[in-house]
Amino acid sequence: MSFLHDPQLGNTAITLMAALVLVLQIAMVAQRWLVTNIRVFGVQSFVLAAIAATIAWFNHANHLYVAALLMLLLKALLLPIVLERLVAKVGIRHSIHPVINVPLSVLISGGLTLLGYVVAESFYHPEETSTAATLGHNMLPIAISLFLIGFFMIVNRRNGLTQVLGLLSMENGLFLAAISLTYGVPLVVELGIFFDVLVGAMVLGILMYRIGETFDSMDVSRLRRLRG
Amino acid sequence: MNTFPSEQLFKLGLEIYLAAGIFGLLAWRYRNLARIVVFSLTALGAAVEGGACFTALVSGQTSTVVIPSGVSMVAWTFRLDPLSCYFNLALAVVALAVSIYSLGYVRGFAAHKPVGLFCFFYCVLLIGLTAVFSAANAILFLMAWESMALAAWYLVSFDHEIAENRQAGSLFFIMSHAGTACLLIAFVLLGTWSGGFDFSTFHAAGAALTPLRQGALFLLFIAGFGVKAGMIPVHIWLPAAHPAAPSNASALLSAILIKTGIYGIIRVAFDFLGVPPLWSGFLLLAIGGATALMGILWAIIEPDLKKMLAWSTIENSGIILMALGAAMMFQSYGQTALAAFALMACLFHIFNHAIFKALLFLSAGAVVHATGTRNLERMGGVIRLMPLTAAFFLVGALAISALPPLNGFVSEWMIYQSLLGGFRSTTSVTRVLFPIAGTLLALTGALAAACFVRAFGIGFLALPRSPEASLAHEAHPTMLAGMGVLAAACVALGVSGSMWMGVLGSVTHQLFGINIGADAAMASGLTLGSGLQAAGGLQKTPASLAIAVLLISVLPLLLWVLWLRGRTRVTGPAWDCGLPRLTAHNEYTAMAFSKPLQMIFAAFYQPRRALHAEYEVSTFYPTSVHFESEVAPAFETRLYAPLIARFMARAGSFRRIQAGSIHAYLAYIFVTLILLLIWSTRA
Amino acid sequence: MILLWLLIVPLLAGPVAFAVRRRAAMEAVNLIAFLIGLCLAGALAFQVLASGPISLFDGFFYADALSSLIVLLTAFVALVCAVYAVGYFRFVEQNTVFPDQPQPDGPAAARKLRKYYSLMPLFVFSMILVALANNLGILWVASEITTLASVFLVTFYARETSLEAAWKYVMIGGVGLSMALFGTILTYYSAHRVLGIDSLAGLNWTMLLGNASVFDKATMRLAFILILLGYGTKAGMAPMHTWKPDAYSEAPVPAAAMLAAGVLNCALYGLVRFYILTSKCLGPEFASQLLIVFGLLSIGVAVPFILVQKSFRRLLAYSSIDHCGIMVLALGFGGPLGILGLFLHMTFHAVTKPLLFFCAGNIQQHLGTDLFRKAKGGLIHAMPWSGAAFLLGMLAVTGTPPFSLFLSEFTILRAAFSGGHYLPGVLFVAFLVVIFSGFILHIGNLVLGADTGLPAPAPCRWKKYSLLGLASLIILLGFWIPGPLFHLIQSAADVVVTGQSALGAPLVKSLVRLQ
Amino acid sequence: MMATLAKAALQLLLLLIAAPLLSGFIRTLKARLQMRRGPGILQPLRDVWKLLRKDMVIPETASWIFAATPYVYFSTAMLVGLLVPMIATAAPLRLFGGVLAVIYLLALGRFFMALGALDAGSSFGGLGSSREMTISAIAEPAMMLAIFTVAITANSTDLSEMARVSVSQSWKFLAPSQMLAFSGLFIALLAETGRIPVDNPATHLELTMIHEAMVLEYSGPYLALIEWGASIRQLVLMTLLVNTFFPFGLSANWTPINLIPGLAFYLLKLLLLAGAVVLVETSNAKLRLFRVPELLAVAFILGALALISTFLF
Repeated sequence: MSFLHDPQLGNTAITLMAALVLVLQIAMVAQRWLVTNIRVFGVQSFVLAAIAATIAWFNHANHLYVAALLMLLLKALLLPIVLERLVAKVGIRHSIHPVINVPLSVLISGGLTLLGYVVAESFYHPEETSTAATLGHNMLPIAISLFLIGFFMIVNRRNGLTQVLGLLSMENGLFLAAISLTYGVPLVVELGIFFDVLVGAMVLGILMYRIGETFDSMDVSRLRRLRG
Repeated sequence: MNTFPSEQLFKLGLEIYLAAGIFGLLAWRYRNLARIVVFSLTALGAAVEGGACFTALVSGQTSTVVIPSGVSMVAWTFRLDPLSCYFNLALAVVALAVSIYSLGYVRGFAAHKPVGLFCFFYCVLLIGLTAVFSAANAILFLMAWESMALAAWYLVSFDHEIAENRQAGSLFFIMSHAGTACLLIAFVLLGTWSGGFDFSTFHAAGAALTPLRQGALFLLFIAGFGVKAGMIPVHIWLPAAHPAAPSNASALLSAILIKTGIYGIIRVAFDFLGVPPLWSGFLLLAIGGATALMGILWAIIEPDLKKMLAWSTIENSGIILMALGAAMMFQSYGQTALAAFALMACLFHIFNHAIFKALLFLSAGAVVHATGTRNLERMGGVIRLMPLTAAFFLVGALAISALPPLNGFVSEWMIYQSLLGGFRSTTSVTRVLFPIAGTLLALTGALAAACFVRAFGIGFLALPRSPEASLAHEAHPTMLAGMGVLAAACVALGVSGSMWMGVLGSVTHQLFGINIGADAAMASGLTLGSGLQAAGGLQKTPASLAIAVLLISVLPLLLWVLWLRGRTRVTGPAWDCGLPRLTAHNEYTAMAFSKPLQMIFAAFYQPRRALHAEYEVSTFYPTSVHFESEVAPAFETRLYAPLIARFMARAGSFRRIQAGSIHAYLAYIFVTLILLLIWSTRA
Repeated sequence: MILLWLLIVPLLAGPVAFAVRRRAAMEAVNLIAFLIGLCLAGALAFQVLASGPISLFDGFFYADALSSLIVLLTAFVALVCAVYAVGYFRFVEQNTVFPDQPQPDGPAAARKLRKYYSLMPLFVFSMILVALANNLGILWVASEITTLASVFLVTFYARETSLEAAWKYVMIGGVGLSMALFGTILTYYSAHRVLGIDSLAGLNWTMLLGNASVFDKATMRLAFILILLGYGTKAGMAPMHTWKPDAYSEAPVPAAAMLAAGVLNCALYGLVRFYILTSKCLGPEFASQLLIVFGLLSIGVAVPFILVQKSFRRLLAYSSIDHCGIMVLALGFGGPLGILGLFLHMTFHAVTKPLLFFCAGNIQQHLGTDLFRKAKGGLIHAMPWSGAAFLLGMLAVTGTPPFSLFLSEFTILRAAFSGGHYLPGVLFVAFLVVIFSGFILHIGNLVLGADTGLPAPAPCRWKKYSLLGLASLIILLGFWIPGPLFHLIQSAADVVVTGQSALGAPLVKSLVRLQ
Repeated sequence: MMATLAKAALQLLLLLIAAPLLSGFIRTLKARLQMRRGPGILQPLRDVWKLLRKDMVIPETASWIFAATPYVYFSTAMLVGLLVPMIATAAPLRLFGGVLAVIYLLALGRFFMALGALDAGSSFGGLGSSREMTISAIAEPAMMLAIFTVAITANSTDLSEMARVSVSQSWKFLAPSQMLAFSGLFIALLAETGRIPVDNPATHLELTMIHEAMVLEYSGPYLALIEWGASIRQLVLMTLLVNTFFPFGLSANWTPINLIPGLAFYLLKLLLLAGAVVLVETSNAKLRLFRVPELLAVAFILGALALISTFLF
């Protein structure tokens, strides 16, 4: 089973999974239907959990296992179920109408990925650090672009729920950045962050529900009464 | 430290003001009690302050008063140098008169207005003014400066039920706040460049600065102090604010608040900046001339009595600025003796103007209070119903038109002398400028005489033009006492102007190092007095004229006693071209009186006239004629209104960035993030 | 142990208030909790002044002069808001607040009150946690909790507009805090690369401060930008300020006052902590450039909205954006004077801003609207105390000299000119003048004017005394500052100045004469 | 002190007699030029004597100001007379005031005259005082500028000093600045004393009268005092004009022997000037009121040119 400890294998596996995460992110941007959007987000979280597990496995950073488990339970399983039930209860039309049309928004996401690489280059030079634990350091550019595309998704979406998804995918990007840079932040902070993300999602869900009740639509761009 | 009596008295005066203010607040329910106690306390306080400052002035000593204030950001240090004491003395005299006057005047509106608050802010104004004149460090100066403006704002918008008063109050406070902003920048710049915020560190700090910095500082100080002094472009608040305040407050505002601006300019020009640059003196002379001429031209066509007095305050502040500008030009030419004389003329006119403008406002206030209207067109015949008030107003009018026996003539004569002195001493082509300024002063003086003949003649003489004017009654004795104090001061200064030179001399001694008041020889080479002047000294010419006038009037008195007293007098109707009975409608109106001048200076006024007549049979027999003539206030309509309108329009259009769409809000943050990321990668 | 009690008291007050149900009991719980909180904060301040920084659980909680000042201000504002809230919510319970919006009466109102009285202590707990957390990660978590705890305060009146305001508040807050988290991670990375500590202490501020000068320069530059945008959003700095006017005008007044005077201080506290690390690592120029630009932008953005404003609640929101800009500008000017000006301004602002909110609250409750158009002016006749306090507050908040905010603005201007920033200094003063004119026109016409026959509101002791207490405190601060408070502000500034510079710059010693 | 009293009494006597005679001379000279016999030189004295013995009619609306005005008008005229050097270079009350005092004393008299006119309550008084104050406001800068020019060359604003300096530099008065100043002051004199181009002293036509409108309501001794004061003011202004610009013949001191020639020269110069005034009066018609400012603007320009020429040539 020596090949299981071969860093080369780890490296290729992680870069493959990171590329998958990026593709899923762009798929979410190009998505037309709300429910599939939620499911794509679930898969993305699952892959992220896998990346975390593999890094933990190869670098023996066992507090990462806890993080990977949390990611799996919370973001891959619990949140998609809650959001889907919310969509069913409020019963709104499933189609998503982005502010900027899909082809242009995909183009912008590409641009943002490019920007992610430029920013990563400006300050992060993994090849110089000689330490052995270089595994998984080449994921930072993807993490930054994940963060920026998530931000762009919030700006681009009319539907409140997809804005929540955008926010959650931004936090996924941060999770990936933390893993790749410093093998995740200290455990207590990791727990705190996940607790906040969970409570945040709950609060947004309740707010979404009440907006759905009073405005009988999840379209956030109709919230225009407070001006000046 | 052996405390001088003046220090003790100064501190005592402030404490009395404070006690009066707090009492006013506490006793706000018992209106009459509050009124009597507070105003008698302030009168006492004013007397104490006057004593303190006079002793300090005469002794010529500079002493500092420190009030311990524990851990506070503000150091409560006051400095009683001759310049501060001079202005405090003017404040004390006016405050004494106004306090006595207020005892009677406030009774009028005590029933339905918050008298307690009025007394409190009146005392805050007095403390603020005293503190401004004697502050020894920049922070205390600014604190006193703005609390004075705060108190003045309350007094101006005192009867805020009337929308016009509210707007006047807001306009005043905004412009004075903008002025304070300029002062704040200037003081902090000066403080950072000179290393400290005490006025002693500022002394002659200007000399060490580069000309650019000195020029910038000077412009900021001029802008800041100019707003309070009522200089031309920033004067628009004055004709709105002073008439809005109750008359005792507007007397204090017009007499003393304006002088804080001029005190500031003197302090900066001669104490902080050492030798002011030549262009600054020229600038002040030019602005002063323009302010004086425009001030009087607007005053002469103003139908509202108190607004006319406010415009004439602007005119006098223009004259003072001219004298100050001349002093600064002489200083920059190196003629310190002539500069000292010009400054003495300026200071003397400041004191005189404080006295007779306060007298005019108080008597106008009594008339407005009695007749219930401020419009000259509805007044008339008041001299028979309020003889004493009319007499006091006449004394004020004579003084402000600079007519011989009174103090106005003495200071105006000195300003003429300093301006003429300018011609002989300076060499360059600017020396023609001084006599031209002299003629401008002559024109303003003559127009002022015409303006006050109109005000007194139309307002007080002949028949009352409206029913309420005919119901006027003589003012309350305390009001007459207040006016009496000021009238007596006018006459005393007029007759004994020369004795006042000693006091002025100690101020110039502090600023210029030479005291020409007492030193006759210096005076002779200086003024254009006749050769014999040297022997007789400066005093002979102007002040003793008052004695000559009194002497010569013995002759007609003799004629009256011997010959005319016995003549029989018959009172009959004035010549009325055969009309049945002369009524008030036959009298000349204020607008008609100033009509010739309005036509001569039409280019300046740009009057709008509308005349249309309806007639049935033929154009020669009109059934009704409608005439309407209006002079739009120049600066408001041409300069400020378009500026503000464009600014508000742009502010309105700028509000679109908060139009409610969450996507726009998030896009702002997104774009900022992207730009900053790009900037950070490149930096 | 004070740190522990400081956290536990508000944390417990929430559930206890939730359990006791009855209004009088809930009010009592809140009042007592915050009173104890203030006493504890005072004790903490005295202890920190006496014996320097205190820490608990080997450095997890850490309180130096800076954090004890923030805790003191938060506790003070919380107490004042609690006192006012009693009167405010009794009024809400008795009559419908907004005539145009049908109000659920009786039981629904009680449920709302219960929600308020249980959420407010949690809100205060999170703010105190922000101040006491030594770990930057926990600092971020606590900031996130402040947002979450205050969302349902904003939706208190359950009107359409308050839902809209809450949604914008959460969404923009969430985006901002994500950026802040990213910045924290990058700071951790630049420390981790050098020190390699994986344990919790790796992200402790005290440890990071120790060796900040060796961190990686490029990473710290990017980290500071993200932190500035992140915590700037929480503070309401332009261009991330757009949520503030909506949230402040929709939330009930005590909650809005807490947001304006409490959360602003905590957000700036986070920004200052990172500012110390960044300027120790990169030198102050980089940070002060950005801070000056964003500071001026915030004040500039507030100007047109204050000039052409239709509602006095939103006017106060823009005033707090303007004050956030002033404080960021003061931090940008830096140096001992700038930092001192910042903390002076923070203290005086925390005293002045609640007074304005309370007066606005009284007037809005009595008139039923917050639009200038509908309030026909002349309020001084119907509501003399609120009207006079509103005028006084307006003068104080615009920095008119006899009041204390002028002194802090004076110090900030001194810092500007001694730091050579002439144009920003002049722009800063110019904006203040325009804002003053906007304020005096709006509030002058609202309060002054002829008597419109408006009936006087029902007298309520709670509202009146909280108003008068604050007003007299503001007047007092203008002339005299209690010695210990002044010493606390000086040592807080000292923490920043010595922390920021490698060799410890000289503090402005004889501050009393501001020489 | 006694010497000045004697000097003052002498100059006062001369003043009281010469003034009515001068206006009588002007009136008869004008009549002669208009081919009329004219009332004779003594007519103004006869008028004053007649009026002094008549009773007075006081308007109902009048207050104490109406009664005080004649006295103020007359005494200021006399005081100004004593300040101006007539026969000798040193005026009796020379230490009490310079040329500025003269101008402002005249202004004091005018101030009270205008108030007295308004006090009568009829529109004529208002008409007269409004026009009087307007014209004097415009005339004063021109007069002041001319006087400044002379004062600057004589380095003093004291009239006696000016006379003494100009006497010593004999032909100085022909310098261009002096001539320009003289012409400027001459026009200002016409405006101040209310001669033809500005105001017609003889008419009672409402549209044109300025000075007459103000004295419409006065009668008896009051009118006498005012007429007398007016003639004294006219004499003083003419003396001012004559003695500052053509000072030859002024006796250096008050000894009787050189007073006589001084008096003779003075009367000669005075009659010449009166002749000039009469010539101007008969050859011009009265200007419309709003053309007068243009005339006075010419006077102002002349004064300004005089001022500039003092240091150019």
